Amino acid sequence: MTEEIIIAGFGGQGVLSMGKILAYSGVMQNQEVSWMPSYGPEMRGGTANVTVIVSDNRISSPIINEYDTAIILNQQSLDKFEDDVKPGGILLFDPNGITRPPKRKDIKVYTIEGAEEASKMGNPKTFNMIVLGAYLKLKPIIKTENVQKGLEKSLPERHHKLIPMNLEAIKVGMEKVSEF
Amino acid sequence: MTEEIIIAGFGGQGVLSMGKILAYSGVMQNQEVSWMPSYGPEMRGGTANVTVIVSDNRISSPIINEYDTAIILNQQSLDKFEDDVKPGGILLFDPNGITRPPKRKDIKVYTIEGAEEASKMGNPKTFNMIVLGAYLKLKPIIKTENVQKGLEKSLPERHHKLIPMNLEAIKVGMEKVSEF
Amino acid sequence: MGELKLMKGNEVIAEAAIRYGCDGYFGYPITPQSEVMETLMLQKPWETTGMVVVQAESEVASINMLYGGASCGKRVFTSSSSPGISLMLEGISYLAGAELPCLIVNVVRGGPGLGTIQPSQADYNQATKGGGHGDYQTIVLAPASVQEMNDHVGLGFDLAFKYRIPSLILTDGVIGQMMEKVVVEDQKPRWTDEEIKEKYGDWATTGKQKNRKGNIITSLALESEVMEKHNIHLQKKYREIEENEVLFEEFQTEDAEYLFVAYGSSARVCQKAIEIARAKGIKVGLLRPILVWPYPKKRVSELADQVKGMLSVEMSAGQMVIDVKLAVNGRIPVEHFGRFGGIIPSPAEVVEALEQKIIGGK
Amino acid sequence: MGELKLMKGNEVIAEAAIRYGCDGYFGYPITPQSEVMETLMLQKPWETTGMVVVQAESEVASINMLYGGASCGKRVFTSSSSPGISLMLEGISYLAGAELPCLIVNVVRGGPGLGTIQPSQADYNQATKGGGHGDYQTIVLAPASVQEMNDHVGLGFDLAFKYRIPSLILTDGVIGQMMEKVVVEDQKPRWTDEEIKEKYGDWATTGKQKNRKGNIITSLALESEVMEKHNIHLQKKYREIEENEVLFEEFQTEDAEYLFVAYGSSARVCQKAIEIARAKGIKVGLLRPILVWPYPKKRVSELADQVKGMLSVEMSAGQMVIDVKLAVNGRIPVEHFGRFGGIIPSPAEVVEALEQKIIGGK
Amino acid sequence: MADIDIKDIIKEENLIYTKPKVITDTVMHYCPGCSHGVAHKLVAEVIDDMDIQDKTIGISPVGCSVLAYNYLDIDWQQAAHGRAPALATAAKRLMPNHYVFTYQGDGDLASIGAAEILHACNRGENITVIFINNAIYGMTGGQMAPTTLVGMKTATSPYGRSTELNGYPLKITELIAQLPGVAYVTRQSVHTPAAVRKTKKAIRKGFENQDKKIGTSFIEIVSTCSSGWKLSPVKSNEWMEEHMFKFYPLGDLKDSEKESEESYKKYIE
Amino acid sequence: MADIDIKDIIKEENLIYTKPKVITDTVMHYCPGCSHGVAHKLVAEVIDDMDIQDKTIGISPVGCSVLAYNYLDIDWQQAAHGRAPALATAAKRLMPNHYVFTYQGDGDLASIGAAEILHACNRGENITVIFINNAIYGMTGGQMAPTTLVGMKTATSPYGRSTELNGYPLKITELIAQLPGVAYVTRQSVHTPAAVRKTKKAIRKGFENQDKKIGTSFIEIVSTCSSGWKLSPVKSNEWMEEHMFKFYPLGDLKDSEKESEESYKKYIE
Amino acid sequence: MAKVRGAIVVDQERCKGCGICVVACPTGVIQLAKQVNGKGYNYAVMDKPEACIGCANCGQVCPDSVISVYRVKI
Amino acid sequence: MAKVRGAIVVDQERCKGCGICVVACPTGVIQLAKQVNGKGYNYAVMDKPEACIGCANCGQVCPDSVISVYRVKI
Ligand SMILES: Cc1ncc(C[n+]2csc(CCOP(=O)(O)OP(=O)(O)O)c2C)c(N)n1
Ligand SMILES: Cc1ncc(C[n+]2csc(CCOP(=O)(O)OP(=O)(O)O)c2C)c(N)n1
Ligand code: SF4
Ligand code: SF4
Ligand code: SF4
Ligand code: SF4
Ligand code: SF4
Ligand code: SF4
Ligand SMILES: [Mg+2]
Ligand SMILES: [Mg+2]
Repeated sequence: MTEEIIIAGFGGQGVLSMGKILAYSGVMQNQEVSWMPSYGPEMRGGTANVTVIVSDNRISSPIINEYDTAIILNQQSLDKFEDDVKPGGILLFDPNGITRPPKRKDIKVYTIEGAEEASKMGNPKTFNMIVLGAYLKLKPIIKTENVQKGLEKSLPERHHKLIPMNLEAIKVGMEKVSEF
Repeated sequence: MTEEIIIAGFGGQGVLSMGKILAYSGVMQNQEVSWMPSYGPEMRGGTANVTVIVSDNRISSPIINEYDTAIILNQQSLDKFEDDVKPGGILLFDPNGITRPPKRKDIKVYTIEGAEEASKMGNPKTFNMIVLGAYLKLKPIIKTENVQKGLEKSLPERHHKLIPMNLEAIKVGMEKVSEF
Repeated sequence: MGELKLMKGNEVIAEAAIRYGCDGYFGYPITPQSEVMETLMLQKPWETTGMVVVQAESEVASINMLYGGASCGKRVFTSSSSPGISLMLEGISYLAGAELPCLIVNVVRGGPGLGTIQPSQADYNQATKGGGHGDYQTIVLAPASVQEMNDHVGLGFDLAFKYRIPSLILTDGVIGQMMEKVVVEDQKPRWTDEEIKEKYGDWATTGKQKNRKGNIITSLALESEVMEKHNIHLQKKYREIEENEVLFEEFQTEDAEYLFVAYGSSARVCQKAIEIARAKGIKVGLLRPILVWPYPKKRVSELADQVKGMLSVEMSAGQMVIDVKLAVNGRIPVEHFGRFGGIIPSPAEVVEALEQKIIGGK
Repeated sequence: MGELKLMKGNEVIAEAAIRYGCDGYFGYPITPQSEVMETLMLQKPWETTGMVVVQAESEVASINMLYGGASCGKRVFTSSSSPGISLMLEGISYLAGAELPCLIVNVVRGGPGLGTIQPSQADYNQATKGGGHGDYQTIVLAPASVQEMNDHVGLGFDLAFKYRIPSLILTDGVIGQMMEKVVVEDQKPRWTDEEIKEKYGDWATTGKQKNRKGNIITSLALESEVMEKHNIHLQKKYREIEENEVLFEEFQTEDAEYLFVAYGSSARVCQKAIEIARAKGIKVGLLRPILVWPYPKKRVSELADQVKGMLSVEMSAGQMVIDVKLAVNGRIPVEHFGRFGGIIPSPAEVVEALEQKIIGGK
Repeated sequence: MADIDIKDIIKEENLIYTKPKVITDTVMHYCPGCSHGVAHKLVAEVIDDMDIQDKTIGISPVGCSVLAYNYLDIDWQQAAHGRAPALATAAKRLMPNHYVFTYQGDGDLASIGAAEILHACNRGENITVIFINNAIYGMTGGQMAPTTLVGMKTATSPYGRSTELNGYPLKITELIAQLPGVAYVTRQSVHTPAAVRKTKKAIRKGFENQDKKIGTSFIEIVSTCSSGWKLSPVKSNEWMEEHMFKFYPLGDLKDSEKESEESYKKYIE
Repeated sequence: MADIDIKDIIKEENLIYTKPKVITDTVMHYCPGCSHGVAHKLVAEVIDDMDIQDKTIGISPVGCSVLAYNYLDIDWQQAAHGRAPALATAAKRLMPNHYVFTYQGDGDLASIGAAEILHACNRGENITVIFINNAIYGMTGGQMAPTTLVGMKTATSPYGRSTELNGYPLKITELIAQLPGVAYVTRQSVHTPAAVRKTKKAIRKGFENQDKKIGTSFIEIVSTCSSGWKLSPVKSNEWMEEHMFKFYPLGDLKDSEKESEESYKKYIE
Repeated sequence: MAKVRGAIVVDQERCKGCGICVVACPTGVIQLAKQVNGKGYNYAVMDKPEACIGCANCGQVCPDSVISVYRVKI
Repeated sequence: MAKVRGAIVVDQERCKGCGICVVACPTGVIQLAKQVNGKGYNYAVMDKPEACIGCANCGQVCPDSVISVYRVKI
């Protein structure tokens, strides 16, 4: 199994940490992983994206130009990455703020109302975990117990009390994801 | 004609300017010349030397390891350059301060009491011109009129009044040079 | 036994240095490598191992602090990225001239000038052939994974002390910024002055003892004869290192008819390109120099007898290709393919370049 | 018509610059080239042509003053020697990246490190291949006489403006310190802003006019795509220069069976060596690159079909020999002979090296 | 209050304040609330007011304001990190009738570029220096600067700046003020309308000094970096007032209308 | 006067002054009368007196004193031009119980190395700086230094230093004295026996401050360079007294026996 | 004393919602909108337009130069 | 008050004849020799040995550390 994912959105949406939790979870079930962020000067309002690869085998290139799955959290990212999803691949997006939705027919497109669900949960910070949940529903490449372990590993000790809420958010995401 | 000369002595003896006047005189009679000094950090008590080549033809290397003539003004320089005079070449030295005189038999060795003659002339600054005169006596490669022109060219205007004395010194050198 | 972590390449440099028992770090922020110093400052090794960490006022100060620390026989390192490394070149030439062991990390970004902060490999010539003034070399390590970022810290220091030479880790934003699994070593103790003396001799400025002359760290010689002697000594040392310390890795070269030559992140791209090419039936392998100086000339030369052509894949306008050509010496075609200015080539375009420049170009 | 003088190479650089109509000089003292600034300060060109002369606080400041002056479209230059040039490399990379015409003089001394003040040619790789970070080139002129020191000032500026590229005069203490006859040009006027605009376009920061956008001198591109485009443009320019601007001189190559390749003062030594060798019956000639970048590859390659072997003679541990080898590409033996650390080879030992390494070594 | 419709107010002829002409339409990349934007605007207004767009050369640094050249429609040179004063020296000497200013951050000016600013000021170059002191390296992600306050947390002083490890915050402006080549030194801010107006006057004076050829003008603007400080823009201003102004008190440090020879005479006494 | 034979005076047991032990037998390359020689001797005497030869690390600069390592028999590091304070920072932090001093000329310290000395002092590194200010670049043949006096002729100011072209002589020591990291700043000379004795005391204090860990000690020695000045050694001393001391007055500029935190508190007021 | 009335126009797409103008306004005219613009910022709006006296304080402090101020004497 | 007598020994080969000791001597003991040493310098000599009070001033100012000073109380 090799899963090549891009996660893309605004700087403040938790894109990088979502990728990190995913990668750490992969580590927890003994897989090979890579996590490669876009990086730029510290500027607000910019976009951020990260490429995560989870595989049973040694990963050759951490930089790829086609993705099995694209997780898209704003319009700019959709415009930029829609074309790079492999035929038959998955595009998951949050429709909040999207004015020009995906057009491709040769891929599977899903939506998750992450921002909305997060505010329903009363904590906008759960946003990225909800989206992660949606993804894991579509591609159950990682067992939930390993996601929990991944959270434990990637969050600093003092944030461990937040893990239950994060797991809850993942569950919400798994439930609320729907075909576009 | 190609004449390859080394002039070597203490820093304050006017070694470089003697070479420069020689070279400028060469220019004045339309010859090719090169003047290559040893150079070092500004430190007193060091030795200074300069290689001058005067030739009818384009000069290949300004750096040479054998000389037609060596003009030697202190012991260190004698020790260093005696061996580099071409067989049959000339070594001219001022015996003042020389404790181990030249030993080579396959070259012609001359002396000039430059320091002594200069103090006799009442001007220690004429020292190097006296030595130059001695050299030009041994190797009349440059006409006196061209030496005068060389002096005019190489001395700044404000020192032109000193030219007669310099020419006088050259004459003294020509007279006082003697075989060792 | 080590510890399994998921870390950024830059972070692991800092972590590995602490665990290796490194004595000091001196650096100045620059993207894409600031995490090295940031990780150190967060870890506060001065409270645990006693390692010194100083944010210098500039790269010029950093490299000269490195010189001061290395002169004491301490295991010290710095890190920067391209423009910062350029500022260090006088210092690097001094370090090489004075034969000081130390470690310098260059997380290369796109140039020239201020350029871009995106990854690049266009400082290869600087690292391996010139850079500062005079005839000198530094060991140049080219990690291709986060694990190697960890490993090369120790390897770099070991070689540096073995030969009294600066080691340089030549990497880029890809390796520096990405996270991968990495096994970091258990904490080792820092060396005492006595241990260093025992292992590597009593050359450092640790205070003049009665039983020896004053130790003098310098690269100056007023006399050219002395300077030439020193240079001959350096050249001899460099030849010795070229003899002993070549390090490379091969992928699918056994049956290869063509060869990629690539280091660092380009080598990762080439591995993927091999998958694509072999799927198309093209028998291509990869030679990955792990050290780029000394260069695996001999092995490149041997492979020139086996394959029909070589493609040097670099994120530059063509720099390492010179070393490949010098090793091949005209026997088979050698070409270069690169993207630059911060762009990473895709595996597909690497395969295409192979087809056009080498297979088709014959 | 010019004027005949007897001058030091360093002095003539200053004299030539004033007479060429140069706008500014920025420098910092270092042996063996301090006479450049000293001559300028003595000449006070600011009272005659209006040329600006500033003693900077360091080489880093000098090169960045150069950047500021060149950005204004002015003809500005600096000079230094090896360690000082190393300090300038970030700036040189910036100048190349921002495509600024200017002139840099390196009177090379023995390295590495503080080294010695005696002449050397060990900064060749730095000048032609790497030096600063990123893929860039500068024109590199290698004068072999005081007359050429004069001529290369004008040539360097002309090429720099023609291609918007820094020019570098790569010379050494021999050429810098020796006096030879030289014909210096008559005083030319300095260019006005308008003349520069007319000749080379309106790119400089001379004040934004209503009819154009603000002129921006920068080497930055946040986007890698833009940076790559810029790099492709630079590479295209470099190829064009390589096509158009090759410059070399040959001595007795017509009947040569062997070839010396040498530049600058080494070439002078080789001329003498040819006299000695030919007296012994060895038919050897000399190819002297006048520019070392772009390199006369094509001519070296042609001569490889004529001669039996080539000896690259350099005052270094072997740097230019790489370019000779790349041009010859394995067809005939190519070897290097050099003295270094400030020592100048004697003509006799050059001949001996030819006999042993090339003639005997076959 | 007499009633008037908003639409009747918003009319060309009633416009009393808007973007200066020299500010371009490019969207600034700065974070919300960043002081750089205000400082840019003030320089632009001064250029507008003095009508010197065609005679002004800006030198942008390496730092968040590296792209200043996209925002002010004048000729620009982008300098290597810390070296803007060297560029400005050459530009001004070669084009003495132009207005040359550097625009530099605290990392750029006070850390890596300390020698260049010191010597340009000491030579008394007739330039204007705009010094944005936000006590942090904004662009590279919030590392400690020489001007970072004691105890302040940054990416490279995560437990707060300690004098023992990192030394003391550097009052470079106080040092600069003592150089006889320097005519005018002031420290201002741009966090309130009043402060903005004062700073504009200071910048204007700095530019006008170039006409008088009386030496360097140096204008420090104590600034915020909400991203680096990890505070909202409004909270950043509050934090600045409370902490920064204590250490970096606002006001003129030097104002020599006299010829610099005068001040030099004082200096040698 | 009672009669005694010279031979009876010149006896081992009557020896009251001679070359310090730490001075080697190597002949110094300095020009006759060069202040460097005296300064070397004083450092050597302090090392002798404190018996710290085995714990002292010297950092020599690029300048005439580059070869200081041949003359004092201790461990030495030879620094790149201007960077001695950076080397010293690392050496002292890595070997905090050693005595680390830099020995720097005015070109080295005040020109190319201005940033390094400023920041090392600002960090308050516990080192001793010996600063030989001879107002010229001795080693390279007498070019103008930042400290060259107005009107003074040098190889790069052949018509005398002009403030317009070259700026003002830099009183770097006065600037350094204001940094809170600096504990002790003094300006001395070595041209008379009394001056020599005072300077020795100053150097001793500078070294002893390293024990107290109270910050940087900075000792300027106003010096002559007879070659650069083109005067005899004796005339050079006279010229120095007459001209240099006016601009560079001798005496202590700062002496904080207190902890530097104290002086820092004053600084922030 | 003639009264003055003012009004401001905010370029909403370019406003970054920093809120500095809100604090600077002496009469509390400005608030940040609940809505976000294309960049995701809560842009500034005139919340109490009638209170505006056209003092230009808001414009002066706006880092992004996106406020134009109008004033009339009535 | 016991009188003191002093004497100095100059390492003549290493003396550079700078003359600084000559000026520093309070009792005019030292002069530069007419002769030069191997390096060409007129080295320092005790010209009026009987005047030496062993104050060590000359030694202290000597840049080349070539003067040793001896003193006895008589
Ligand atoms: C030689 C060099 N060193 C380091 C950097 C990285 N760098 C970019 S901006 C910066 C600091 C910016 O801080 P400051 O000058 O305070 O400006 P701000 O971003 O805070 O406005 C640094 C260190 C660089 N580009 N070049
Ligand atoms: C990077 C660099 N720049 C310049 C030089 C040349 N250089 C050697 S010594 C020196 C100046 C020495 O002057 P100072 O520091 O005053 O020492 P002094 O010789 O007067 O004691 C210079 C510029 C160098 N070696 N390295
Ligand atoms: S990082 Fe700081 S200085 Fe840079 S734009 Fe953001 S707020 Fe401004
Ligand atoms: S040049 Fe000056 S500083 Fe150097 S040794 Fe001579 S007198 Fe001393
Ligand atoms: S100050 Fe400007 S950018 Fe900030 S909220 Fe107000 S209008 Fe928007
Ligand atoms: S002009 Fe004055 S009153 Fe009107 S909104 Fe702006 S700050 Fe408020
Ligand atoms: S001071 Fe020393 S070197 Fe100078 S003359 Fe006297 S003894 Fe000789
Ligand atoms: S010891 Fe005193 S009295 Fe004797 S020679 Fe020296 S200076 Fe003169
Ligand atoms: Mg800042
Ligand atoms: Mg000096």
